[in-house]
Amino acid sequence: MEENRHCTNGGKSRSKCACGAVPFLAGAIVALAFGWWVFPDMLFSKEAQPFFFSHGVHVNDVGAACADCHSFREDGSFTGLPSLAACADCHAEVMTAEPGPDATAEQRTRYEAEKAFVEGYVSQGKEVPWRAHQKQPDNVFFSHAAHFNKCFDCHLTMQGELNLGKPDSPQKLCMTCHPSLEKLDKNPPVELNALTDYSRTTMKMWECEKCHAHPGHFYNDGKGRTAANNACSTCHK
Amino acid sequence: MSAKKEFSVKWGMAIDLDKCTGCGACMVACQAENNLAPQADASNKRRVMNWLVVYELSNGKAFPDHEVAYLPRPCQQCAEQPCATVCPVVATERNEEGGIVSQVTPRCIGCRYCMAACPYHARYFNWFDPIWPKGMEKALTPDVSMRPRGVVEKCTFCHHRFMQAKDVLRTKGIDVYTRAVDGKHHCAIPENGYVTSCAEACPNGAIVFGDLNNPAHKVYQLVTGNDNAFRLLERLGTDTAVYYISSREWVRRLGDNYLPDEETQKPQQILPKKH
Amino acid sequence: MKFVAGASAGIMATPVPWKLLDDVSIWTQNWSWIPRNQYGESTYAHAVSKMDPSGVPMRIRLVDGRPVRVLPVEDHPLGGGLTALSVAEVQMLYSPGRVKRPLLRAADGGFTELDWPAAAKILQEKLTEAGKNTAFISGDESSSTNEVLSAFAKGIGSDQVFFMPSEGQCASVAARLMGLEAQFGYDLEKSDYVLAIGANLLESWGTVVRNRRIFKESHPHPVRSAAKGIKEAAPMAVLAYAGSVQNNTAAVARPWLPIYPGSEGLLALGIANMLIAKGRVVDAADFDAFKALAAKFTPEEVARLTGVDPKKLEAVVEGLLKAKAPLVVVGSEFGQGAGAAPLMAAFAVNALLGNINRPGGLVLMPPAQTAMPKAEARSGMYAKDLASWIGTAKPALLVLHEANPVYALPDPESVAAALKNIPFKVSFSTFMDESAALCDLVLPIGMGIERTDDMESPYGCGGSVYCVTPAVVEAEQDVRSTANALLFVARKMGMDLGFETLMDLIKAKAQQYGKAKFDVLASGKALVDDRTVGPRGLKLRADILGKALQPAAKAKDALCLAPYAKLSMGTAKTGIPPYNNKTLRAGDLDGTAMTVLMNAATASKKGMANGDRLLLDSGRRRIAAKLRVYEGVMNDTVAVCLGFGHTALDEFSQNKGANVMELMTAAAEPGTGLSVWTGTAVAVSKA
Amino acid sequence: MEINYNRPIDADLFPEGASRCSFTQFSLWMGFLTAILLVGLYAMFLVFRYGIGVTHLDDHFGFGLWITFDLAVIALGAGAFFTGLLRYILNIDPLKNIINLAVIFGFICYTGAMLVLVLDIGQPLRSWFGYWHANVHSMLTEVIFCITCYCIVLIIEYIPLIFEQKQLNRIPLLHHIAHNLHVTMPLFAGMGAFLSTFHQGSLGGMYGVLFGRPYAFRDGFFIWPWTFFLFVLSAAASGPMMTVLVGTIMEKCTGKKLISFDIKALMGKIAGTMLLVYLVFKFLDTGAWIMSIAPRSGLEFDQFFHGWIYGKWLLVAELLLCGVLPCVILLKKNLRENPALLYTAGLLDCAGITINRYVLTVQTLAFPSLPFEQWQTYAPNWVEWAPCFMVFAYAAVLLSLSYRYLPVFPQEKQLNG
Repeated sequence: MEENRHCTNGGKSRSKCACGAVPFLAGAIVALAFGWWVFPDMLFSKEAQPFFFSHGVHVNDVGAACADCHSFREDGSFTGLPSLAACADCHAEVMTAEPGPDATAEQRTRYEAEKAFVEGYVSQGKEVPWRAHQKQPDNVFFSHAAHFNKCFDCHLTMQGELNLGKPDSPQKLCMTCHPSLEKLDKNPPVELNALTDYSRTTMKMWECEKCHAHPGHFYNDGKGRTAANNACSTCHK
Repeated sequence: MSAKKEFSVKWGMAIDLDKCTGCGACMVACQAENNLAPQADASNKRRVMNWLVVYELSNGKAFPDHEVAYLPRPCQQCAEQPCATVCPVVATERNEEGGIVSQVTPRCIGCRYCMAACPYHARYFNWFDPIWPKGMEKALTPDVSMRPRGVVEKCTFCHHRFMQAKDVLRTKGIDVYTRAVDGKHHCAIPENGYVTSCAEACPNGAIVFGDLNNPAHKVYQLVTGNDNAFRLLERLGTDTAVYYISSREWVRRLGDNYLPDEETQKPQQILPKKH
Repeated sequence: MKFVAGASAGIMATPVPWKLLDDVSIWTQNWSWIPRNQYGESTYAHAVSKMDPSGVPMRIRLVDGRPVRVLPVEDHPLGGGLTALSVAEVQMLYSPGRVKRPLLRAADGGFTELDWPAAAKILQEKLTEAGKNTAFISGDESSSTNEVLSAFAKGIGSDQVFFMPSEGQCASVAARLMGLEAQFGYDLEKSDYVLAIGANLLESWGTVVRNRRIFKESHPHPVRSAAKGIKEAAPMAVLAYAGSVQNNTAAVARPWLPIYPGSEGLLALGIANMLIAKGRVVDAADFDAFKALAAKFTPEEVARLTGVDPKKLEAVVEGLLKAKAPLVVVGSEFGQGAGAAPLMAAFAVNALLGNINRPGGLVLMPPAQTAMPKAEARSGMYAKDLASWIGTAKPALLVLHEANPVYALPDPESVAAALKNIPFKVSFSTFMDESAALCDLVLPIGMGIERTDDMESPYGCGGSVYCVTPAVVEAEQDVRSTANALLFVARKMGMDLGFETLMDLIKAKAQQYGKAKFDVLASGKALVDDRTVGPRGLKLRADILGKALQPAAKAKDALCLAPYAKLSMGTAKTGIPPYNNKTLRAGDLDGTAMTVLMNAATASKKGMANGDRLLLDSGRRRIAAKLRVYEGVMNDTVAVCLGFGHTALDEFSQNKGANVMELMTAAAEPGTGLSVWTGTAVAVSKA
Repeated sequence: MEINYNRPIDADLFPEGASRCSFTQFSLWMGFLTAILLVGLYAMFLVFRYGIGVTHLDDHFGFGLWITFDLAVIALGAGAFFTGLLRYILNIDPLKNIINLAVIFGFICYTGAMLVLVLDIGQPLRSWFGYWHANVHSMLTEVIFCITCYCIVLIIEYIPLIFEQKQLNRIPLLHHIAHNLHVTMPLFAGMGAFLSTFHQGSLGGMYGVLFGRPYAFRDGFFIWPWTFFLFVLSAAASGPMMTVLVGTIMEKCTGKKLISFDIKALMGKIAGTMLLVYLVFKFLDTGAWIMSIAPRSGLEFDQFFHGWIYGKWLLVAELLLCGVLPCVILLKKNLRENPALLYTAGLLDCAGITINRYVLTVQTLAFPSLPFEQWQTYAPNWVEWAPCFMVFAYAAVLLSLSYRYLPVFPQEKQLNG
């Protein structure tokens, strides 16, 4: 840019500039506070489950395996959340004994929850509007079959720290990726993003790429392919 | 242009133009399978979303010597793509075993550069948001995600069926890729285990789908060394995965641009040399 | 100012802009106004398309109980793929053109909604009132619903039960006139030389999917290799086609013999003459009369009358003679209005070829069965000609079952006028078609996949076949089936038709057909019966043929009208399914204007050029169109596609061209009692 | 102080010693431009609300008026980088008298093009994917990077000029910023030249790499097709002349001499030289296209043209009428020193480049790439035109404001003294 050469009183400016720092800093602090503390709560809503559900009861007390409720279909697809019909196989009627006067609060909660379920859903034939923590976006094709079969092919047998060790139960395999919900008897609310409608725990692509783009997976398995393909269409539909 | 990727499995088609009657069943099957939205006025073909289009070909002769042929045109799934190389955001690529050119519409920014690049007009832009008549959204499949306005889409050889077929094998404990008797690696999906919606619908069997690298597959047998086979715009070097077959020379000649004194090409490089 | 600057700087160091940037992009991927994928278990059910007249077996894919796709069925005598119409059947469930609940014409001319009990009550009143002055029209030839219709009619003293005109009707009347107690069947599977005259075998004639599967099986893919010395394999069966338009069949048939529209019967007689000249005879009482008639159709005369190339015809006749199992199929290029005479001529040709009841030949199947005591036989219903009746008769009550005569009969305007004169009209219809829109009471019936129904030997099959289609989807609309509604009304009226529901009737029928269980049939199995009946008492009826098979009268500068049909454009009942107007090729429609086809020679003779706006004038009615020069059309002929010009139904069918039926007028076919409208001439001028 | 009612009310903001029209007159002019802007904004609203379907673009013509406009505007805005290069790097001092205008006009062109580009992409909210998920193989990626970076450079180059506004310059901070930016201007000029070369080239490369489109496809050097270099050269050949034309139009509008004619003639000479270089390569390229690419694609030369709309006259106009002719005028001293001829040559030069961008965009797509197809034709509708005119109006607004309030033309005082 061609300068208009008439520089005037350059010296005076310095003192004026210094006192500008206070509002500047104040602004910055307010913005930082808003951005880090207020904003996340604004973005995410907390959605409770329709009624109290305990993985712990099912796994620890009843001894159910994950696959009893979350199973593969014959065509290789995964059921995900069980249908009402699947639940009703056991819960046709309230199974928990009605808590006596000396029952614990926990027993009471369980009983009330099951009663609410049986009366509100099973007997009315109404599917439960579960709030899923881990729902795949529509543009993702996630194959449980691929992960369940292929990942463990190596990671149960390979040398080194990436060996997951022989699992003592099939649940252990599920827990490789899923949180151990059987320990959680409280249902954490599902936090939904107001803009995207995704839950807070929805994985970002970079998390998938921790494995899919892992350099260790770019070996050739002797069959002319890599172990975990990172092509777009491997996961997207 | 980046280096061409070769895969041990290469899904492809052989489309028999002597069999196609141009009925359009494949086009409708494609739309239903891939969740395309219907259009009340589909008279402007340059605004009609069709991943698969059936073109009418004429031998150019006057009645009664006139002959007509119909040419279904899915995405040609080029090994040397004019489109994927130009996409600024990697929304389309050919990077997966099987050699299908993917199209990830949630990534697409809608610049339409790929459409300008594709000489087959296989790519379509969502000029408006898709609208289904009330209730018809219930007939949408869960296999293909919906696309909003402003993104480009195209035929993916019903890629979701490939994924589903692999899952069927996996749950049965079968390896997806196996070493076959010819010592090469093939996909263990049976030949009828993964078929595109268009090929499946056609009662004339005009569209044959399978692994172009697998000698056991019909598509391999139809295109390998077949002098009646050709590909569209072969001389561009796009190395497409869609072959056409016709016993009529005028049909084959319409597959590419020819100078008046040029002979109709014999199919070159019918199969990639490397495996 | 500085505070704002500080805040701006600060905010950049928080997740706010970056998270929002990312989330906004994700938001664009999941806009709430765009449908989401709905997941669930995939299940499959078998059905037969009742929407597609060609009888297509289908496998319906349901996700979480919602039907999402129509898939083909391979192991079925009529299966092997899908047509452009049947593949859209699931989407048609949600067609905007559907009738959602019973509608009654109000005083102000509009419709008011009512419930089924009220509608049934009105129906009952009207039926009681009209009694024997009630007429029925059925648009579904292959369903047992027709038994209910005819039995009901008989119960109230009416014998006015009609089918919409079809090729099946022409064939049935032809058989009856020739003294045959049988239905024509076509053993295309085993034939090694099929000559289709007019019959658009691979698109709209008969059992289309089966025809096309047979074409696939008999035509190996063209593999040829000079290097390996592989020569192209000849097709196992030749498919030759004679017709005025290079339609979907002609596109792949070798050879195509161009002939004038409506001259199919004349060509058949010409072929008969050539066969007789080669010493072929038929064991029929009146063969000599036939021979004398055929002798008039010398090759030269046939060439003059039909426009066929004599050399090409000779080659085809030679092919037929050489073939082990030749078969000649005659039909109308647009599936209707051919009359019985061309079919009779075709029978004579097949008889001369010696292929009656032989493998790969023309099969005489036993008549369709009835299970309902008072029901009329299918051939009896076929014998009544609707096109001639509708202009003259004045019933007090008209009941339509899946029939759209106001669109599909020749000269629809006159049909509409005739309908308006009928005091009360009822339409059992899935879609609000042109006829339903004229009716006083519209009763919604479920689509094929929403109701239990059956299909008995659709025209064109090679042997008796019986299929059941169960309701694979629960209907969302308030629909019934015609048969059940009528059976209900019958009971209310104190009539006993022998069955409570259509399901009971179908079960009885299944028993009758080889003692099959309903459930087995409902799971997709077809009952096949290969029994034939002998051509005893065969008469070739030269007396009728001589009168009926005349070249169409045509003014000197008029053009022959060649309508042609595409299943993709739907039927009169369905209109164009939502996805299907995309199958129109560039130039088929120009905005709302339809294109008609002429070859360049014809166009230049008329001083017309590609893209000209034209008027087609039948003398009574005119339609506007745009000219597309297409060399696959016979000389002096203008070809027009059927299926356009809908005024009812939905936006996918409306505002597209004109209905070519407007140009046609039904004429009586001498001696057969049928009407014909294949030989129409039109004056064409620039608009 | 006595108020002089003859002075415009905003006279205190005028550059030192400059006289300007009355504020009322200026407001009327601005009002007129605002009307055009509003029509453009309405068109933008339609596009964002309903989708690009409201235009006449379609699956055959994914690129149309907007891309042509962007390419032409970016080429014609090249005066900024090229003049900057000559002024700051090659130290051709007289160009200081036009460099401000070149920078402002460049800024207008680039921001205008970006605006239209935002309209043209279907998902503008995802445009940042271009950085985050960049495909390094795509010419468009290079374009996205370079254009946005260059836009920033242009902003940096424009800022000191704004800060030199008489009143703003009294604020010491702004004064210092302006001053210090001046010192570093050669650095930015250098960056600008680098970035511009690449994105002008990449824009050309965008077409040259389309190996499925024989009308546009070109061989090249390493990864760069010849169109890459041709676009750089043609931009350098037309940008300076466009700057001259804009300056001249401003002179006509204001009725003042703003740039001395010798500067304009100098710019003309520079542009003419570049045009000559460009034309030499362009003719070679056209020859190679006809002799090599066409037959290789199984095509004859005639097949590249269709009817009147995509006829050969476009090629003749581009190369001869708008190529050779202006080149001769600009290179012959006696011809270019005739103002009328200089401006005519400038117009032809810019028109030629615009035709080049148009045919590469539209004719490439109109050409039937499949042998059984027909030529297709394309005509934009008002929704496409309106944003283009909006950019013109935006240019007029910015130029008017800059002229009125900023010291754009160093020679103004002297020439109108």
